[in-house]
Amino acid sequence: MAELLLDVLLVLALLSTASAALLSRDLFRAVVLFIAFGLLLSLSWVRLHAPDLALAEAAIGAGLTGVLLLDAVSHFRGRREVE
Amino acid sequence: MKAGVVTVLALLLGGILAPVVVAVASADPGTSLHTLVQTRLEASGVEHPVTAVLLNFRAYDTLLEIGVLVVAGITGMSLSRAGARAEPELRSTNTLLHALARWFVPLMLLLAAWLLWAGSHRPGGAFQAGAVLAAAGVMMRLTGLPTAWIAPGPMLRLGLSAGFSVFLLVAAVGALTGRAFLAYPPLLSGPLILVIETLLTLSIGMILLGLYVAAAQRDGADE
Amino acid sequence: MTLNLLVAGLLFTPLAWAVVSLLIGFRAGRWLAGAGMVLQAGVTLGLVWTLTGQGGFEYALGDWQPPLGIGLRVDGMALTLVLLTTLVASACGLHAAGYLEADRPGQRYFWPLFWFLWAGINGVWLAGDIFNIYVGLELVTLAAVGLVALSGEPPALRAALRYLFAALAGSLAFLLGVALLYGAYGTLSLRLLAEAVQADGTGSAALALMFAGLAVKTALFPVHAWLPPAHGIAHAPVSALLSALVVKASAWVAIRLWLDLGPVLGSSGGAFLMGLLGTAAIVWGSWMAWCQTGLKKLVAYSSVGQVGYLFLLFPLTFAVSDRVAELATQGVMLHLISHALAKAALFMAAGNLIWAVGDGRIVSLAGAGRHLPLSLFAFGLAAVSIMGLPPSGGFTAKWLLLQAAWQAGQWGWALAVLVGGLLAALYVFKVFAACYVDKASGDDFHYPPRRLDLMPLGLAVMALGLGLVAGLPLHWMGIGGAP
Amino acid sequence: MSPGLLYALAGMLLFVMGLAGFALLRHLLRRLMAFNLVGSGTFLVLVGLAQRPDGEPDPVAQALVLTGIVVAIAATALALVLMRRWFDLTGRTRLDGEADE
Repeated sequence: MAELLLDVLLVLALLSTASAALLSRDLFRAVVLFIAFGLLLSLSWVRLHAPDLALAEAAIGAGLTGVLLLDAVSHFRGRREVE
Repeated sequence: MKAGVVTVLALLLGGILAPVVVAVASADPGTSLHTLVQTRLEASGVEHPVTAVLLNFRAYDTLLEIGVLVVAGITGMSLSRAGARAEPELRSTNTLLHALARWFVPLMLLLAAWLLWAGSHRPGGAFQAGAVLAAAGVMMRLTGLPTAWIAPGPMLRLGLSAGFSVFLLVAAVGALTGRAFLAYPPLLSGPLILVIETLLTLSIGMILLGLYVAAAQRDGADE
Repeated sequence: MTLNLLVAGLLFTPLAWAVVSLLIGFRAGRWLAGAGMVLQAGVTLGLVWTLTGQGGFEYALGDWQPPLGIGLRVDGMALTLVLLTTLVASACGLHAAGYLEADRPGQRYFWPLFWFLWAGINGVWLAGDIFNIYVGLELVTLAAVGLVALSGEPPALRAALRYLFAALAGSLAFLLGVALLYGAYGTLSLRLLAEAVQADGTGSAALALMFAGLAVKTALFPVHAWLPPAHGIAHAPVSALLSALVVKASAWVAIRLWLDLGPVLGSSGGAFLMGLLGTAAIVWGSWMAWCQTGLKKLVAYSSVGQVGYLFLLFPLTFAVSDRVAELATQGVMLHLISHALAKAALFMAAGNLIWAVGDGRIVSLAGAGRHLPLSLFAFGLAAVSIMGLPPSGGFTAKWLLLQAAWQAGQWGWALAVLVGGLLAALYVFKVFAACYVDKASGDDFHYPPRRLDLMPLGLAVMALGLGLVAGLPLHWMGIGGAP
Repeated sequence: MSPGLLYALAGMLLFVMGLAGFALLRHLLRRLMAFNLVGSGTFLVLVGLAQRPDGEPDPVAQALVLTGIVVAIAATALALVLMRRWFDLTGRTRLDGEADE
């Protein structure tokens, strides 16, 4: 029962960070939320008995993608966007 | 207007898919690949089932997938033209980061090696290790440690294709010795998989790092 | 033993050539490419020879039989497409060797991407495993995007990004379908799935998701908008590859899935919808082609229209007699082949014309009729097949489709085929009319190397002659897979 | 409800959400994130549905998703290179708003 509760909470956290990342007005904030989503997803893989995927998600999905995205945000911020 | 239409369509799609997902979850497929993997695990040369699937049973998928990575790396290189190499603005002057990097980079290299080694009998493997390698490279780059070897050039081209090439050669040797394409020699599959994984780790790390560097380069408008 | 070597050679050559040509430059890559094409041709012919001798077979990679391992389905249809690829990709490669400037900075990356694309396309033709299809399609997509972006100019980047986004969304829809099928039936092998599937909503929903994804990747109306910029902006030989082979790869996956799983999981409503979208594509693509002012954009929109014919397969093979289904399958496959030959020829001929007049607008072609008769001749021959006039392969394909529609009593599709031919004639004549306008002012033509005319001419002649020898490919395609 | 089904349903929702975001968002970086959400959702469905009610994990599904993750990072990194170059040359972070030519 406690396990199921944990799963439900994790799923809710996944969905809310994902929607927040999509809806956030601030790009930097969206990227940070996206990285948080990756970490939560990594936890979900642990819950699904998939430690390989948890490792890969943490390293690739959250870690590397996060660095790439953050780097891109600062790059886009560096110069004024032409609307 | 558009947002409304998309929302309605999304709800509709979700409404159709939800019962399908429930139905699939309750269905019982006659065959289970899981037991098949277990029974053949011994013949695969590794003890960890996921690694056995990735590098032996379904090695063709993995070969093509590394091809996808190499293609991404090639395109990244083709777009980062010569010129802007070591950009000062990329380096952070944060001293804390510097101090951290001195400890972190060797630690990450160790972690990558451990992940690679672990892959044969427990969770871990070339992809995770390669990603950690790339992250170590990103950190080196951010803190201004020497990273000239990652600039587009013969070294990078060789490095990013090395893992793929060795994988492909092993695959071809299988066919040349009378077995199928991608079949390992019976007794050598364990060591060969380890060799392939080691080179794949290096190549994956280099490709991911190379793409990061390629993205970070700029020219044209500034020059 | 020989079989192992042939299949291995087919898979190994393009991948190995991709890696080696990454290490050498563009110029050396040309010589290497020549050798690779010869090797690939030899292996292909060997496989076709085996096929006619002993029939098709399933090839277990790594000696692991499906469902544990990945099987390749080496049957008549797949091998005919491999042969088509060897022909068209070789022609495009040889054209590119002379067409692309060797000294531009990014050019050394052309050959590796070219060979990876070739490898991916062959992989998709032969794939017998639905997840392997996904990986193969991704390899094709990323290599194609890389080739579109090769020039690095803003319009190319824009087209490449649009293409990448559309293709990735399509792949993921496909992959979700794979996830549902794997969850429901516990296997990824297409052959085993065809035996296992039962008629229920689950399988149909999975199939619908996969078709939706494939429709995006094939640029079926109304999700075609990414195609014209990507095919219009790329270098001519690259455009030729994309239109002739890359969109066909995803279309082929749809065809194969439909032929295998459609009889159980399909529905007449779904089949009708696909046919309707195909018809809309024929009309809209051809009309938009006629509206274009740029030569390559016109040829690219023509692809949007021509792809539409492939989707007539769906209504003409569902719940009809075996004879009708056979005619329709033959017609669609023959159309796929003749369009690949003709469209590659059109793009390469268009590239030569643009090289000569120095810009890509159709009005600039004035006087080309006098100065570049050979390129224009190739363009015309290929256009005959596009319009579907005898004796071209396009004609025979349409004739088969008309017969199928007639015998099935589904008149609407026959009308679509006929209207498509008329509209094609309109946009083809638009080009010719522009070429034979006499130009008063001086002649500033830059003659492209003569040998560049050979590739489009060769393919155009093949497209034209295909109708006369259609029996041979149709015979090959009739040879089934595993006994 | 088994955990597998729970995560599969969550994955399905992520797929739909991401697709909607993909259709509505115009900023290139946001579209890329939406694409990654669609991918993550698909992976959850794949692994969640392959898990049997007894909780046994399926190594094949995990291997497929690992392949999928690597393909996704390749595509993401490539898209970032393309969009950063596009931004450098044009100063724009979205594609629409002008004709194709």
